[in-house]
Formats: sequence, C-alpha cells, structure tokens
Amino acid sequence: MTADAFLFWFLAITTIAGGITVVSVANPIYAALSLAFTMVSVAAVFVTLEAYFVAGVQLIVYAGAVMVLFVMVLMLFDLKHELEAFARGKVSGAIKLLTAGLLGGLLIGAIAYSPEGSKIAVGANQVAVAGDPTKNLGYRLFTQHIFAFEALGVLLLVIAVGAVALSRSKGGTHGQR
Amino acid sequence: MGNDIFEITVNSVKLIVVFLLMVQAVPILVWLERRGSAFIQNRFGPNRVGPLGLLQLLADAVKFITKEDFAPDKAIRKLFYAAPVFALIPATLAYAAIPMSLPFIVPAFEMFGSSWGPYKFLVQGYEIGVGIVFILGVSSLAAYTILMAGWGSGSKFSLLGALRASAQVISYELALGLSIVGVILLYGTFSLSDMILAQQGPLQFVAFGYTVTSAVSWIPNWGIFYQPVGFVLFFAAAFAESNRLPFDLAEGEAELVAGFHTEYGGFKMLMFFIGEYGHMMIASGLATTFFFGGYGIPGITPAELQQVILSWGFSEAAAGGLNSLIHFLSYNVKFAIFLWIFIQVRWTLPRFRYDQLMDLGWKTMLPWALANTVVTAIAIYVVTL
Amino acid sequence: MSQTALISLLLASPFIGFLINGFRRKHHSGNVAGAIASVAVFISFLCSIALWIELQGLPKDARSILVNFGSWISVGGLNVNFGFLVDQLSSLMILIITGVGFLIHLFSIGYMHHDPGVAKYFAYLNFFIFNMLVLVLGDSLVTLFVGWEGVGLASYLLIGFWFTDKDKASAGMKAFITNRIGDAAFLIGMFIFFTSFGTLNIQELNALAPTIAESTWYGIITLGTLFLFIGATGKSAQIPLYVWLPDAMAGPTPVSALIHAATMVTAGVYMIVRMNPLFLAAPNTMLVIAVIGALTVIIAASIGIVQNDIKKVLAYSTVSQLGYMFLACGVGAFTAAFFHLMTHAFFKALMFLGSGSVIHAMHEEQDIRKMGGLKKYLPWTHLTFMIGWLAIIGTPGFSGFFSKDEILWLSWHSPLGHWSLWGLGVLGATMTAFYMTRLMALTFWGESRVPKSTHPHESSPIMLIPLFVLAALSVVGGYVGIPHVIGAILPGHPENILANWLGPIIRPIPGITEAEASTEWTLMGISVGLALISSLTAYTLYTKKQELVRAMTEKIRPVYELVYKKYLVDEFYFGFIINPLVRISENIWAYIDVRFIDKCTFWAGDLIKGGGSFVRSLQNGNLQQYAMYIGLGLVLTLTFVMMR
Amino acid sequence: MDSVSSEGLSLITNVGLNHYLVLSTALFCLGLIGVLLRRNAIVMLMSIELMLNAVNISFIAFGKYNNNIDGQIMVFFVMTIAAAEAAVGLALAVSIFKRFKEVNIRFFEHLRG
Repeated sequence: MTADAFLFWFLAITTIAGGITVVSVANPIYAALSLAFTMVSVAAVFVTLEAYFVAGVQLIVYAGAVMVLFVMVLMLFDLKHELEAFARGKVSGAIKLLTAGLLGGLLIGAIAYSPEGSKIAVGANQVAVAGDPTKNLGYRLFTQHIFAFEALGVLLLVIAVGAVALSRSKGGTHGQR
Repeated sequence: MGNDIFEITVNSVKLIVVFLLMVQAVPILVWLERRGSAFIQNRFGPNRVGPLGLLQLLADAVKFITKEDFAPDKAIRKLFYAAPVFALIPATLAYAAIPMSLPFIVPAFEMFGSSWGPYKFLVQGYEIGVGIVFILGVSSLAAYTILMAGWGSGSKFSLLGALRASAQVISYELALGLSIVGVILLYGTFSLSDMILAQQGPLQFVAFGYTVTSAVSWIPNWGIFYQPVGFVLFFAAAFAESNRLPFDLAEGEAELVAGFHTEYGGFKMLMFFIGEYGHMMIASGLATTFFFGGYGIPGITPAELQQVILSWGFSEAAAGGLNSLIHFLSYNVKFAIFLWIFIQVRWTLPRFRYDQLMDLGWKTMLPWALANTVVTAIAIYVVTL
Repeated sequence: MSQTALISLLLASPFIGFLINGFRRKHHSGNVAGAIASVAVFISFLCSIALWIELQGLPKDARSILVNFGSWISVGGLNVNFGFLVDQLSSLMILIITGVGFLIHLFSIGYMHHDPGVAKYFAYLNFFIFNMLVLVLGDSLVTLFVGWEGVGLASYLLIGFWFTDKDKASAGMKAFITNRIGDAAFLIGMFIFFTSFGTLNIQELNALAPTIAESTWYGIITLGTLFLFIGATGKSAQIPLYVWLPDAMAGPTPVSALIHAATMVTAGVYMIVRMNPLFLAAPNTMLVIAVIGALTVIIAASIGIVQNDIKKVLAYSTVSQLGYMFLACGVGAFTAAFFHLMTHAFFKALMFLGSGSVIHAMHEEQDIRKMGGLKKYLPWTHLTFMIGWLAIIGTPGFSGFFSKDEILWLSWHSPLGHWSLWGLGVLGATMTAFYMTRLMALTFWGESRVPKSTHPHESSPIMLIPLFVLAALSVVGGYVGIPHVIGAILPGHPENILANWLGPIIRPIPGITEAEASTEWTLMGISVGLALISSLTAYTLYTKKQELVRAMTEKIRPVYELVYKKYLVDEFYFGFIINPLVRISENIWAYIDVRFIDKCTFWAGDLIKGGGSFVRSLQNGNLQQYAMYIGLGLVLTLTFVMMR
Repeated sequence: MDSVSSEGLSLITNVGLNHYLVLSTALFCLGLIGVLLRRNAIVMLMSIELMLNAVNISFIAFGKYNNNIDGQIMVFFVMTIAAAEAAVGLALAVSIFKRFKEVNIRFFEHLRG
C-alpha cells in the first residue's frame, strides 16, 4: 500500500467517523466538536488533492470561525439535557433513512458504473493549470469569476446586516419596538 | 527507498526536536518573566534555588508534576482532560512550520551498509508551500481548546472566560490575517522561506523601472521598512491572539477568577501555560520572519558568509553547517528580543475593558488593516507599472 | 510616468484624500483637512495638465489615451472594463473639474473654517471629485453611470451636509429622488442601446451610429437618446426635472459653486457632447432637446428675476444657462455647448464663490433685500463679482459673450435650428441681463439696507485668491473660441482654437452652409443691444427708482405672485402628479381591490380551500418531512435519469 | 494471487477520482440523515455544513482530475455561502432561543398551513 492510498483511507475513515458522530451523538456540543474534527479531516483530504490553499482556507474559515461560532452559541444556550434528539415516529424515521440510503446508493451506483478515467472534455474557457496554483487561483478568481465574487461580497454584507438585525430583535416578528 | 526511510526518520526526529525546543523554551521564559517582572516592579523575584534562581524552574516542574490530579465534581471529564492536551497541538504544528535557519546540504555518506544522501537539511519542522495560510489555519484551532476547557470545567467562571477568550481570538484573527495580506502582496508568496530569501541583502526595490538601493549598505531589506503599519497591527493582534496582557480579559481576576483555566491545576495547568507561551513564540517567530528578515543577518548575505567561513579553511559541508548555526543564532537573537517585548508589555500595560477590546479589534484595527491592504496593493500596482 | 500611472494617480489622489479625511472625520482642524483635500485635488490637476500635454504630442486625429485596468463585468454578451479614456473632450473636462475644483477647495478652507464637520466636508468634496473624474473618463456607459450615481450621492451628502436642519436634509432628499427619476430613464436608455447594439462602450457606440439620420419617433436611436436625455434633464436640471437645483442651495456655498454650477450639473451636457454622433442620428431627439433647452432658458430666467435669495437667483441663472447648453446641443452646436459649459464653469463658479464671500461677510444672511451698498465693505469681492456679471450678461470681450453669441447664432443659422429658438434665446439673454443687474444693484450698489447689528467684512486672502483666478479666467476664457466673424476682423486673424481641438471627435452639423457675415453681425448686435438696454433699465430701477418697482409689482400682482412662486411647479407636481396618484391608488384599493378583486379571490379561495384541506395533510409544517420530500424527489429524478 | 483478490487490492491501492466521489457521497448522505432526523435546529445547521463539505470534496476532486482550477474557485464560493448561511441560521436560532429557551425545530412548525 502506497503512502497516498494509506492517507486516503485513513482520512476517509476519520471523515466518515466524524460525520457519523455528528448525526448520532445526542449532545449537540459533542456533535459540534466532532464536526470540527470532520472539517479538519476534510482539510487534510484537500491536501491529498493538492489543493493546499483551499485546505488552509478550510481550516481558517470552517474550523476556525464557523464551527467556533457554533460551539460558542451552543455553550451560551447551555443545552445540557437534550430530551428529543431525534424526530418522533418510527415509520417516518425509517422512510427518511431509506431516502438517504437510496440517494447514496444511486449516486454510488452511478459513480461505479461510470468508466474510470473518462474525463470531462476540457472546454474553451477551461485553461489547463500551469504555474503556481495559488497564483493561478487568484488570477482566475479575479478575472473570470469577478462578477460572482462581487455578488458574493454584496451577499455577505446583506447577511451581516441581517444577522445583526435578527439577533437584536426582541423575540419574534411581532415584537414591540 | 533508502532515501525515503532516511527522510521520514529525519523529519520525525525534527518534529520531536522542534516540539522539545518549544517546550524547553518555556521554563526559560517563565524564569525570564518572573525575574523580568521582579526587575520592573523593583523586587528580587525567585533567587533562592540555584544561581540567580535558575533552578527554581526545576523545582516548579517537580511541583507541577507531583500535584494531585484533580477534577471538579461537575466537570465533563472527557473534555476536561482532553483540553490541556489539545492546547499543545496547534502551537506545536504552527511553530514547526517557521524556518529557523539556513538550510544546508548533507553530503552523501555510508551508514548501515548503504549510501544515503546527499540531502538538503531544512532547519524547520516541515516546509509548506502555503506556509502562512497553514499557520493561520492551525492556530485558529486554538479556540477549541479554550472552549473545551471552559465547557468541560463545569464552572460559570470558566465558561464565561472561555466565551470571552474565544470571541476575542476569532475577532482578532481577522485583523491578524488582514495585516499579513500586505506582506503577502509585497513578497508575492505564501512561503515563509521565500519571504526570508526576499529580505536578504541591503535595502533595495524596483520603482517605475528603476532599481533603488539604499546608500547605507548595512540597512537590511526587511519587511518593516515597507510594511510599518502592517507590523504594528500584526504585533498588536498577536498580543490579543495569545491572550496576554493587555488583552487578557479572559482571565480578569476581578470578574472571572482566572477565566477558562480556573479549575485547572498541576500538570494540566502547566500544559495551558506551555500553549500560551507557544502562541507567544509563534507570534515572535512570525514577526521576525515577516518583518525582520527571519534568520538573515544585516549587512551580510548567507552566500557571502559562506565564502568567509570557507576562507577559514573548513570543508564545504562543514562550512554549510557552521553557516546554518550562525544564522540559527541570528534568528534566536531576534526571536528573543520579541519575547522580551512580550514580557515587558505584560508588566507595563494595564488591562483593557471588554468593550474597548472589541472596539479596538473591529473598529480600529480592522479598518486600518483593510486600508493597509488597499494602499499596499495600489502602491505595488502603481510602482511596478 | 507612464500614461497608466498618470491616470491611476489622477483618480487615486482624490480617493486617497477622501479616505484620509474620512478616517479622520472627527477631527476639527479645518486647515489640515483642507490642506490634505486641496493637495489631493492639486495632484489631480497636475496629472490633468500632464495628460493634456501628452495629448498635444499625439497626431491630431489620434489624440486619445485608453487605459484599461482589467475586466469588471463579463456576463453573457456584456463586457465592461475598468476602462478610462482621455481624449480631446475629456482632457478639457478634467482640467476644468480639477482646476476649478482646486480653487473651490481653497475657498472652502476659509469658508468652512469654523464648521465642526470640516473633515467630513472635505472628504465628501474629494469623493465628489473622484466620482466626477470617473464619470468623465469612463469609456463605457456603465462606468459613466457609476460616476453619475457617485456624484449624485456626493451631491446628496453635501446638500444635506447640515442635516440637523430638517429643510436642508429634505432638500438633499429631493435632489436625490428627482435624480433617481432621471437615472431610471438613463438606465432604460442604456438597456435600449445594449439590446440593439450589443455594446455599451461609448467609442464603439459612436462608431456604430449611422450617418443617415433616423426620421421616425419610435426608432431605436431616437428612443434610446430620448431616454438618455431624460436622464440628462435630471442631472442637469432641465424642464421638467429642474426643481431640485434651487433647493440644492441648502448646501454650503462652495458646494453650490462646485457641484451645482460648474461641474456636476453639466454632466448631462457632457454626456450628450460625448455621444454626439448618436444624438445627431436622431433629429427628433435633437428637436426635443432644443425646445426643452430654450423653454428652460426663459422660464428659469423669469423666475430668477423675482427671487430675493442671492443663491436662489444664481441657481435659477444656472438652470437657465444650462438651458443654453442644451439649446446648443439641440441645434447640433456641440462645440458651442461645450464652450459655454467651460466659460459658465468659470464665471458661475466665480459668482457663487463671490456670493459665498458676501454671505460669509453678512453672517449667513442670504436675502438681498437686506444688503445693498456692499461695494464699500467688500471692494475685492465686488470687483470680481462684477467681472462675473459682465461675463454672464454677454458684454463683448468677456468670455460669456463669445460662448452665448455662438449658441444664439447657431440656433438661428443651423439647419436644425429655427428663428423662434433664436428669439427665445435672445429673450432669455435679455432677462439674464435684467436679473443679474438687479442682483448686482441690490447687493453691491445703491444705499445700504444692512441691519445695524451686522458688520460686513472682506474675506480672508485664501478666499479671495480663488476669486481672482476665476475672475481672470472669466475674462480670458472666451478667447479660446473666438467666432469666425470676429476672428476675421481681429489682427492676426485668430482661429477658433477650441473648435480645432475638438474637431476630430465632434461631427459637424449636417447640411450647414457658409453664413453671411452681415447676418451674424446683425444678430449679435440685436442681442447685445437688448441686453444693454435691459441691464441699464434694471440698474436705474433698482438703484434709484425702487418705489417704481414696487408700484409696478403691485399692478401686476397676480403675475408677480405666479412667477415668485416659481410658476407653482412644485405645487403642480404635488397637485397633479403625486396627490392624484395617491388618490387614484386609494380609489383603486377601495373599489377595485376590495369590492371586486377581493370578492373574486375569496370565491376562488373557497374553492381552493376545499382542495387544499386535502393536500394539507401532506404539508403538515414538519420541516424535516419537507426535506424528505426533496430527497425523495431527488431519488426519483435520479432513477429516471439513470433508467433512460 | 487470484484475479478477484488482486482486483480488490487494486481497488484499495489505486486511489482515484471515484474514491473521492464515493467519500463525498457518503458524507453527503450522512448530512442528509442529520437534516432529516435531528430535532435540534443547530445540529440541523451543522448537518447542512456537512453536506456542503461533501460537495466541496467532489468539487476539488473533479478539479484535480480534470486539471481545472475552477473547482477550487467553486469551493470558495460554497464556503462563503456556508459562512453566510451559518451566520443567519445561528442568528435565527438565537432569536428562537430567546423566546422559547430551546432550539428544537418544532418551534418552527407554527408555520403549519
């Protein structure tokens, strides 16, 4: 077994194990911590895919900021006793599990039956990667995708205002001003 | 295959050595801190055990280890015990990525019946292409240890301290990251080694197609001359990141007893200590690397120094090693100066109020860091037109 | 420095000034803030000069520098660059903006000295200059529109600069909203051009403009240019959207000088001149522009006659002078329009600054009935103001004479013009002479009506220097565009420098013929003579025979009231547009919506309610069940796709 | 070594695009299960983050194996959206918590039609 394969399987196991913990642990704080662990594993998966910069950003943004926010909110709420962690109803629960399973099975089937190595044709605007990948990334981001980038900037601004407005309001949409 | 095993062994050993270096620096720093504070406050400080109280550390270590391993009744034991261990991981990982000296070549040699090398020995834990992003990413994980400790202790003070500390850490991470963007733009790389290479030699830059060189040849080509604002912001944010005075709101004694490590004692406490000092060391190492030429020596480039050493009659390989050693010393001098500033500031400045802290982070440092980024970008664009 | 660096510096300098002053907006030192802002604009001015010199070095037909800072929007067929174009027209415009802008910054240092928000004020001023430069230099309509909106924002901020006064804040709002109406039309114009030409680049649009004029009213170019023109009426205060400009005088006086006289309000004229090939291709639009311009000239001028606020008089005068520019555009005399834009920038900025000096001296008093005889107290201001007055009423030899005369002559002579347009123009010029002389007489001459408590004093040197420079420009500014007939009799036969310079990028008026010099001399004589008579009348009436004026206004009281209340235009807008709209909406709501549509919907609703209660069992409000439906739908779709 | 086991071995040792895609699918389905079954609004949000991460893996894997860097750019966009979503979701959760002192998803079910 080569080092690459070993790394992949190791990371796959940690990632999936983290994911399972997230959805199965009753205490939301442990769920959040294991999600953070999953994020770190996913960052490592990115490293095996040679996306170093994205891996770093994954660490900073997801593991370092978003998940810390989750953990902080959870700790602030102090939800120690999770009475009903899972949805009621055995039948609907079974259907839901079946749905997820079916979706997964279908996707994996599709992947398995697709001929390995058949690549999507490199189109006109898909320039092959050359040179420093991070520089390339920045260049593409600020030329080809600049409009989407700006739109996202606007979105973030709106979100920031919205989040502040939401968390300042005094309970419910019909609260007194 | 032989070389692979060699590299893996060397790298593992290096990781351990870097970790030990970091851990071993802590007692010295503690001694410095206590003697320094005593010096500042006109006291003696520890001076009984050993010469200048140097052995006090050993006594302290023994004390820490032999103390009772204690956990509060309401604590969540898993988190409570895991937190101090996790405190060491981000600090170590990040510190290992900082280059501490000139890489040198180990010539080919025979051992265990087969030949090894030649091998380029890097004086750092590991070289990562996107070094800065990695360090920022890893050190951002430090917030978890704080939260785990705070939550796991099962104490109100701990939790409040942890929430404060982590809010502070993620707020200042933004300013920290943005203050470095100017440096990244300046050198056009994420790699710390490349940055240090770019800072070698006398002050020199290209503007409007002309090469400008400083008249005084010993003024080095350090980042501080191009990014003074970035440096100030970085250093201030680094203080906040390492939760030290004047930003140690998380452990404001008057309100919170001791913040997130209220319930910790003994060896577990020591581990948090090491973590905190580790962050301090990372900040010092990064400040040295970004703004003060890393391991470089002002007035002489590594290649010139190599020639000087060769003229003393050493072999090529030995000269390389000696050269690396000298640069290692140079790095440590700068590093130590920053550590001393950290200690000095801690005993000089009073603590902020929490709202002042947040105001400083979001309303002062963030805009300035953004402005610094924009101005740097424009300046670089205009100058290199 | 390379051209790219020059243009970067030109744009960046005021922006950096804006940032610095914006960051230190809480500081109160006017001198420091003013120095930063003035230096920033001065650097831009130097860059403009350097660019102008660069242009001189280029061959006559290829005098343009296009700098592209990269792609901005690239979506579908729309490609917009951060492109900036310096050509004969925009180079002159940036010279005016940064030059006059610099002088006004200097003046502001003295004028805003005591204001606590002075750093904020200078930040806004620099922000305005930056946006104006973007507007002028932008190589596509989108970039131009960015500047267009930016100057609108700066104008709003500066009109409402003393926003604690509710009237001033709402004046800012009025300007902003009125401009929005124009901007919506401008956008529609842009859409029309984009759908029909597939580009928004101004040079490409100009190149694509057909040489054969479009004769219909519903042609693409006619519609597009009409909508652009509506946008211009908003920004440049023409009928019907001029109402905001007089109210905009609520801002600090230097702002009125910079934004609401010299630069921003001329953006509409500039835009039309910039796109002259397109407008020439749409003669119907040109007709509309000419008529609107001519009407604006006399209506604004007539209101100006009866105003008592020194700044309001100047404001209506600005509207009226802008009308002349549009009249010129409408008859195809783009060079003359730009020429008048330039001279107007000089003398109107001068007069506004002069009025600022007067207001400053009178301790914020703006009512000319409470002035008079100020000549004694403010000798320098009086001198410079008088030069502005001579220029605006068209005294031969002063700058206003050349440009106004050119417009009047071409509105008679151009194939797109008409004798009636000339008539309206001359009437406007006569009225201009009257109200300007009235302003001079009531403010500076005659006997003093200054209250005893006020002690007028001459302004500080930093405020006077800009006045001197602008006064000098108002005198000599006209000599760059000496009309052909006058040039022919002058020694050395000086040519029309401006027309030669702008020649390569401005299309000639189609079908214009060689004129007879005698006709031109005659028309010139008529307009100058009428202006002379009317200013003499005004002088006599307002310095010596005030009671006669009073008696006359009593006799024609209803007319006077009508004009004094600005033809009740604001009331008209409220009474015939805004209030009816509200009332109609109310009626629609009460009768159509409540009685008819609601009934229908209730009926339909009852029907659906029955069916809905069945489907309701599916939609039980359980979020996770909904998510499950999504998942199931995905599974079904995937199955379908894979089975095929 | 017979052919079956060598094929199985190569499935393990030759890691390719499909492996990453299967990993991504598995993570995605785990996230979906979390969204469908968990009652705590914040845990649901976390499960959504899990799904987004799964998508990121497949983006990067496709990007690498097709030699196209746009995959990584999409990941940036996804991350931004995820951060935005987390911010708004948490703000909602905070306001729900202020009112009901709990963040169970059934408090959102007053929207029932």
